[in-house]
Amino acid sequence: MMLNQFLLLAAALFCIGVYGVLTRRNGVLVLMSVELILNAVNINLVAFGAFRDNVMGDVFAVFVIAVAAAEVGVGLALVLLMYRNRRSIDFTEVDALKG
Amino acid sequence: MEDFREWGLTLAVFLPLVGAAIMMAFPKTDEQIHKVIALGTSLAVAAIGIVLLIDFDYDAADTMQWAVTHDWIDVIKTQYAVGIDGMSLPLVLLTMLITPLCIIYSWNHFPEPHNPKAFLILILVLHTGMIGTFVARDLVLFFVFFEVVLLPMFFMIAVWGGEERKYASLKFFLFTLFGSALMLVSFLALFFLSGGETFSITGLADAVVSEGVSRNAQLWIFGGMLLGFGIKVPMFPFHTWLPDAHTQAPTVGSVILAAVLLKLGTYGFVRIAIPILPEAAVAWAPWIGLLAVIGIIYGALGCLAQTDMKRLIAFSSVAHMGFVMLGIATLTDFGINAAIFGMVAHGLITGMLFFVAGSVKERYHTLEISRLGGLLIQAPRMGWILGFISMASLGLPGLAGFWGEFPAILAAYSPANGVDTTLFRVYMVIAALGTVLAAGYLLWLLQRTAFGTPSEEFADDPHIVDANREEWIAWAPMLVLILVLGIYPNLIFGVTDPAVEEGISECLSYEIEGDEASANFDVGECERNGIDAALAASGLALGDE
Amino acid sequence: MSLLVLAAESVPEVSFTRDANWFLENVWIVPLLPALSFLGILFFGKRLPRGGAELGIAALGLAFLFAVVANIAWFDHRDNYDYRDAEPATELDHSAGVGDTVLDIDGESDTVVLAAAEESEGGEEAHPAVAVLKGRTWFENGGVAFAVGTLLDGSSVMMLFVVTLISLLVHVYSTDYVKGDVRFTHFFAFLSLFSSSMLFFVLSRSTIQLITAWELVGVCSFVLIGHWWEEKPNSDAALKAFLTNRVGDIGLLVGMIILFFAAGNTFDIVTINEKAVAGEISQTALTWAAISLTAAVMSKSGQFILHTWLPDAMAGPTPVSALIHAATMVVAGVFMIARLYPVFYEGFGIADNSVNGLAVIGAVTVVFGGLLAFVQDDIKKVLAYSTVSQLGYMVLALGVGAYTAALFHLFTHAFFKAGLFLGSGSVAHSVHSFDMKKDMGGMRKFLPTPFITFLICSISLAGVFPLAGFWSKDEILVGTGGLGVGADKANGSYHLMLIMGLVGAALTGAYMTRCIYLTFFGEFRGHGHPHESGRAITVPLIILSVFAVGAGFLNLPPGFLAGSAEEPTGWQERFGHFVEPAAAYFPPIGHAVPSWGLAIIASIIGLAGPAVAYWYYFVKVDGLAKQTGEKLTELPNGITSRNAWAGAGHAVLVNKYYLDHLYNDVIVAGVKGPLARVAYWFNQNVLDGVVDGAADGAVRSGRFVYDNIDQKVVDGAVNGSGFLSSQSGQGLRRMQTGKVQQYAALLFAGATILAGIFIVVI
Amino acid sequence: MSAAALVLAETGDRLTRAEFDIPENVAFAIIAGLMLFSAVKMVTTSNVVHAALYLVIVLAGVAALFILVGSDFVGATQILVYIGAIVVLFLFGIMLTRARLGDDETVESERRTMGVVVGLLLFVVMAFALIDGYENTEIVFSEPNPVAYEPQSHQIDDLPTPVVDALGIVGPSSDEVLIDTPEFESLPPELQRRVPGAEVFGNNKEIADSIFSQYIVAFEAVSVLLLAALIGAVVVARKE
Repeated sequence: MMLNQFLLLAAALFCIGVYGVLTRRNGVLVLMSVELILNAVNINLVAFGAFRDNVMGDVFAVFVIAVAAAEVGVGLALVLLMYRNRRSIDFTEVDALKG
Repeated sequence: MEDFREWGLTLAVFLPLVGAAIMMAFPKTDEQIHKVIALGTSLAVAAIGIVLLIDFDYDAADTMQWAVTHDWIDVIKTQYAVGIDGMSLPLVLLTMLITPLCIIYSWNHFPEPHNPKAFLILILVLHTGMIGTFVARDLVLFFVFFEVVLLPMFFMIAVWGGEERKYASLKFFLFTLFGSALMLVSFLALFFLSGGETFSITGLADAVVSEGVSRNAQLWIFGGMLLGFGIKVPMFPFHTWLPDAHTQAPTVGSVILAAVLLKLGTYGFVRIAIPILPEAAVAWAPWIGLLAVIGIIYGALGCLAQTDMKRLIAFSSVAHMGFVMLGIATLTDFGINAAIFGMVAHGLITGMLFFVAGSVKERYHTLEISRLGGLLIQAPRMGWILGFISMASLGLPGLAGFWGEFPAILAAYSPANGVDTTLFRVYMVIAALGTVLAAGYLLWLLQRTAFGTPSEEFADDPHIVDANREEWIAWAPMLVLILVLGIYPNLIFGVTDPAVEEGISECLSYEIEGDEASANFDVGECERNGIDAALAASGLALGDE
Repeated sequence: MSLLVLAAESVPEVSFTRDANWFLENVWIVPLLPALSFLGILFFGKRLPRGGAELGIAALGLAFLFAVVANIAWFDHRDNYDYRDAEPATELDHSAGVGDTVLDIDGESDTVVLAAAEESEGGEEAHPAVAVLKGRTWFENGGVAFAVGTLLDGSSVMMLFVVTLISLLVHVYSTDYVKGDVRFTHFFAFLSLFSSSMLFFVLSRSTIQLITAWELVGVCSFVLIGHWWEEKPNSDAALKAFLTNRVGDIGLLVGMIILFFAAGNTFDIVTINEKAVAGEISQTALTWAAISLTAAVMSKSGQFILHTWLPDAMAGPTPVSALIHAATMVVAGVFMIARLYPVFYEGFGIADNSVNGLAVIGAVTVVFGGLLAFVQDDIKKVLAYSTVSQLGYMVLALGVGAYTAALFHLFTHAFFKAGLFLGSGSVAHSVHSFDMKKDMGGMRKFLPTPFITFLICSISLAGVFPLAGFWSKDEILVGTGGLGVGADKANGSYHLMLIMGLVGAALTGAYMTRCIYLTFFGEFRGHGHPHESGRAITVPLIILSVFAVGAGFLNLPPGFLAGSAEEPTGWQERFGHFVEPAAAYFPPIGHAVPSWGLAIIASIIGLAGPAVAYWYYFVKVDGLAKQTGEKLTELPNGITSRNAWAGAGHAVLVNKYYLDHLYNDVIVAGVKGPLARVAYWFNQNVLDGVVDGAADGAVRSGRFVYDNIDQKVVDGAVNGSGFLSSQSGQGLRRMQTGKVQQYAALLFAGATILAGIFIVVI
Repeated sequence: MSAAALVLAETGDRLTRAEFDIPENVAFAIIAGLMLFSAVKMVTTSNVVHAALYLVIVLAGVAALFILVGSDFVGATQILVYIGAIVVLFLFGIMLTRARLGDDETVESERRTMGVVVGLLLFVVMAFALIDGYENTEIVFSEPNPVAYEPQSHQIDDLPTPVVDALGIVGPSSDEVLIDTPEFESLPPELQRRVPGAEVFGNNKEIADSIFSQYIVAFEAVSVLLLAALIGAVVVARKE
């Protein structure tokens, strides 16, 4: 298998994730898009791990998964807080974004 | 003492973090404890600074002293390498001075929403980042410290700032982050192109020559650094974050921002960009110079249009940093010495201006220039101080500001080899024009805030009192330094001169008769094949030095 | 450089002496004394019984004594000292820059002989007693050490005397004048600093020291002009003074920078001058430097088109005006030209020329300033324009190569102008106003002492034989080359300058006559009861008028009463002998020999002006006033008033003198009225308009740039990074939302583009 | 051990590279197509719940890819953590924020153009860089790592009886059994597992070794991070 087929797939997923982050207004959906980006990174890590024939990539992928879990936990907590405070999780309505 | 030299710098860098960690252990309500710990920590760091000041070998200011090199991340060949030479010493000491003064200043008046614990912890973290940036000798380490500074400042503005704080902090954060992203890319490109052997600054400078990094690549890498550092400086047209950040930041935040943070950018130029990539620096110099003089004039014009005192001071920073950048753009010993002096002077003077603006705000609850007036009647000492630092800021000889401005203008008359002399002479005249505008806006500010009689709304306000004890303690050292450095500038020039000379490539400073010959000198050729080859290539007779 | 003219004393090839008199070596104490008194008054003044005034007076008194002793020491040094008697400490290669090498890095001060002098050509023993130089390293930059120290020669030692004397008298005068002022102490503190800065200036050894002192003088004037800053017009005037000076400072900075590089990386005045004289600096560099520095002189010394700040500066207390006009501020420009005279001399090609920039500026200023003085009602403004005009003389003199004459005029002018200002202050103090037409008149009855001193100083100013002004003005006119009427050996033939100078002389007498009439003669038009001033005010006035009478005898022309033009004796040319440097750093200027012819012509023209004015005011106006019993200040004139007058009863009598009246209208009023008015209008509207307009324009353009470019374009490019998005027409709120994602988009896009560039290019 | 090595081991003789790549490439194509489709749907659908379900597909695809390249442990973790925990968390999030279960116009913003431009730009640059940098690089599934996979031999005496039986070894002998032999591979997994030191499938052991030796600090840090996140989430989200 070519290394590039993994890398290009990951790149595509990454860009789709970026698109999601940039366009989604719903906080939960933005977080999901972030997950997409993280997964793209994971694919890269594992693919390179296989390419280099060692387990470093795998190990880091595991770490990324763990960190992602933490990130989602905190992120969702923030979204919940936001929802509780303003009854909306529309990112475009957050105070800090008003110039 | 030998031992202390080994870990003194490391201690200075991380002591604030230790202090911050200790403060975490105490509850938020014990405000006194937090203040004492924070002040104690910063004073301890300042004490290290004093030891450094005494122990520093001034005859060897061109070498790294108290240097430590330790393996850090082998995979990317990066090391924990810190050290101090004449170039960084003034800036490190400035940082060590400003931070305790800021803590003293805020002793009894923390801005809303109060919370001294968090505020002081942020200041201490900032402290670590700032000192670290100035002592780092490794690009990755530099970058890490450079970024460490970002977050505390973001929070300081976002939490303790004014009305528009969220917008301002976000703008500050994203602008700087954007800049540092480009900077990081540049660092990485440099690393890989120079053979991927080292991130050490001196090592990279050698590797760029020995690995023959192409001129094009150098230009792009320098461009990335220019953006990264330039945003931090800030250079026109990347300055728009600065007025917002300054206007919204709490007083102490503004002071630290003006006094130290802006210098991280200019320091990057003189420490990293120019020594590593002299050839690219020559190519970029006219553009940096152009942006610098635009910044000088533009900042001054911006000042004239302001109605808010703090915003005016912020714009004046753009103009003053323009002088610093002009000095750097000349790529000469003279200019860079002036730039470093300018950094310190601007740190002290603009820091003081922000202090006074903060105190005015605290008393009048507004900084609207048209509503102020008669400060000299209501708070005569403060009015005097404002007058004094305005004079210093407009570059009055005998006060610190002059020695940043005048030598920079002077250096522009005769920039380094390979740089167009005529162009820089035009810059010189424009920059000199900027000094008139500087006098204009500063005196105008002084006239409308300090002179005249107080407006009716404040005439009988009992809250408007003269400078109090904390303010005096915090201001006195800065005022004294402004005066002392102005009278005896050699205190800084004497230290920086050898280090700057060391940092500047011989190809830039080699003396060539005639403006045109100097401008046509091929610095790249000189870097690669030596001075003689370059002289021959430019059709010049071999130097008979 | 002219080979035709040889200096009376041939110039030795050295510039320094060593082991000079103690007072000459340690002359730095002079500026230090007032500087210490500044600090003393600032910190302890309020606690002293007399509010710090005693400190200032004591310091200035000591400084004055020191200056007197230094002057005496200098006479001795100039006449008897021969550098060859002293063992040279270090033999230095002449080509090595002085500023770089004279000083050891460790700060040991040293004065050095550069090279042995050859015997002068004529076999006549030269007096190679030259400047006394002392210094220390101030700062090192770019591997070069820069010195700070004193450069003492004839011109600076003379200035020491003038500045300390005038300043001391002003200090004394002020104890009465500003008594009871809210900021009495503060006033004295800055008076001291002002004097100190000026003393520092005249002793400067390097150009960077000159710049420093120059700016310090400017700041002190800012503070003192704006002394009563509660009133907006006062602080406006202070601002205007400072800013106009800053405009000139561009020239100063640029000029000094050019000289710095042209003379081989040195700020040292002696080195720069030596190289300029020796032709080691390119003509282009010298010309540009001279032009730039002239701009600085124009602002500082109130030369025409940058003079507008000077009358406004009258907003300050009168003693300050006296100090500014006589000794400290405005003569700094003139002194700077004298200091760097080789630069101007070579840069403008003064020798063997008939016109040059410096002379033209001076000449125009002479006439223009004189005309303006006619239409002023404010007594201090009359004097202010008079100063402008007199400074024009000095610059003119330097422009035509009459170095000694310029400094001599500076010297005499200091006394009579200080006397006039202090006298006007004394009058104004008693009537609480400066308006001659409204609040003065007949003051001679109330204030005899100020009247007499004012009269003496005015006569001196008008250049009437044998008072001080006559001698100095005559020398300047002689220096222009004299249109063939005498004046041999001048530097060129500056005919235009001579004519302008003569016109100026006539104007001077005329406006001073008007001023004296309006102030001291006629009926008292003010309110209250004016009273004679106290001793603190009258004594300085008397001292100054003594100098105004006698100072001129210090430099009698050669051949006057005794001796011949070739061999001056006694008091002849004493001033020039002591003041003009005889060193390698001074250009070989020609010394015009005065002639009786020119002196008589000049006196006639100079007296014609006051005669006409006398006739108009003392005869016509006064006569009419007595006749009508009204308090007249001018003849009612102009078309409408003439018609009204024609209708009046007494007019018939006067109609008999219709021709006289026409004459008045055409000649006196013509000069005094339309021309001066046009000039003043030009001044107030065009020039002032340009200055104000420039300031206004700067603010406007600043606002424009800020509002439109900064906030909209630059900032807008960031905020509106929604340029990628379709958000037009969504209204402000929509435009402002979602900024995080916009910023993020920008971040991604920017980083991507840059990364792309790196990938593609590298 | 990778899937390709297994194929090798099973068949016993070498296939050409193209041959043994075919099944994997086909698998990859199917998985990748599915992932891309789901990912695009995920960021475009206006139904929040659907988006979460599309995310599940993408995550599962990622897990499948992991297994495809032989990182079965990571794959398993991916499925457990992501699909098992994170997606469920998302669904809770959606529920707690009372998102509309049907199509919801408000989740979409007007900045699609911007997103598309930025995303495409990013992709073009990355693709260019990748193609430029790794044009023909193949993932070669090499022989086992000599250190970790050092063939282990056992005296028949050491082997458990069922293994001896299954291999048809009769009586004690000095013959050695190599773990990576066709004979060994032919044993049923439950018997393989009873051979001491046998590496049955994937690189779990190696990962475990790495995590608990070389990366132990990072691992501990992650555990602290998780704890901090846990506390943080509770603090942030709890009611006052």
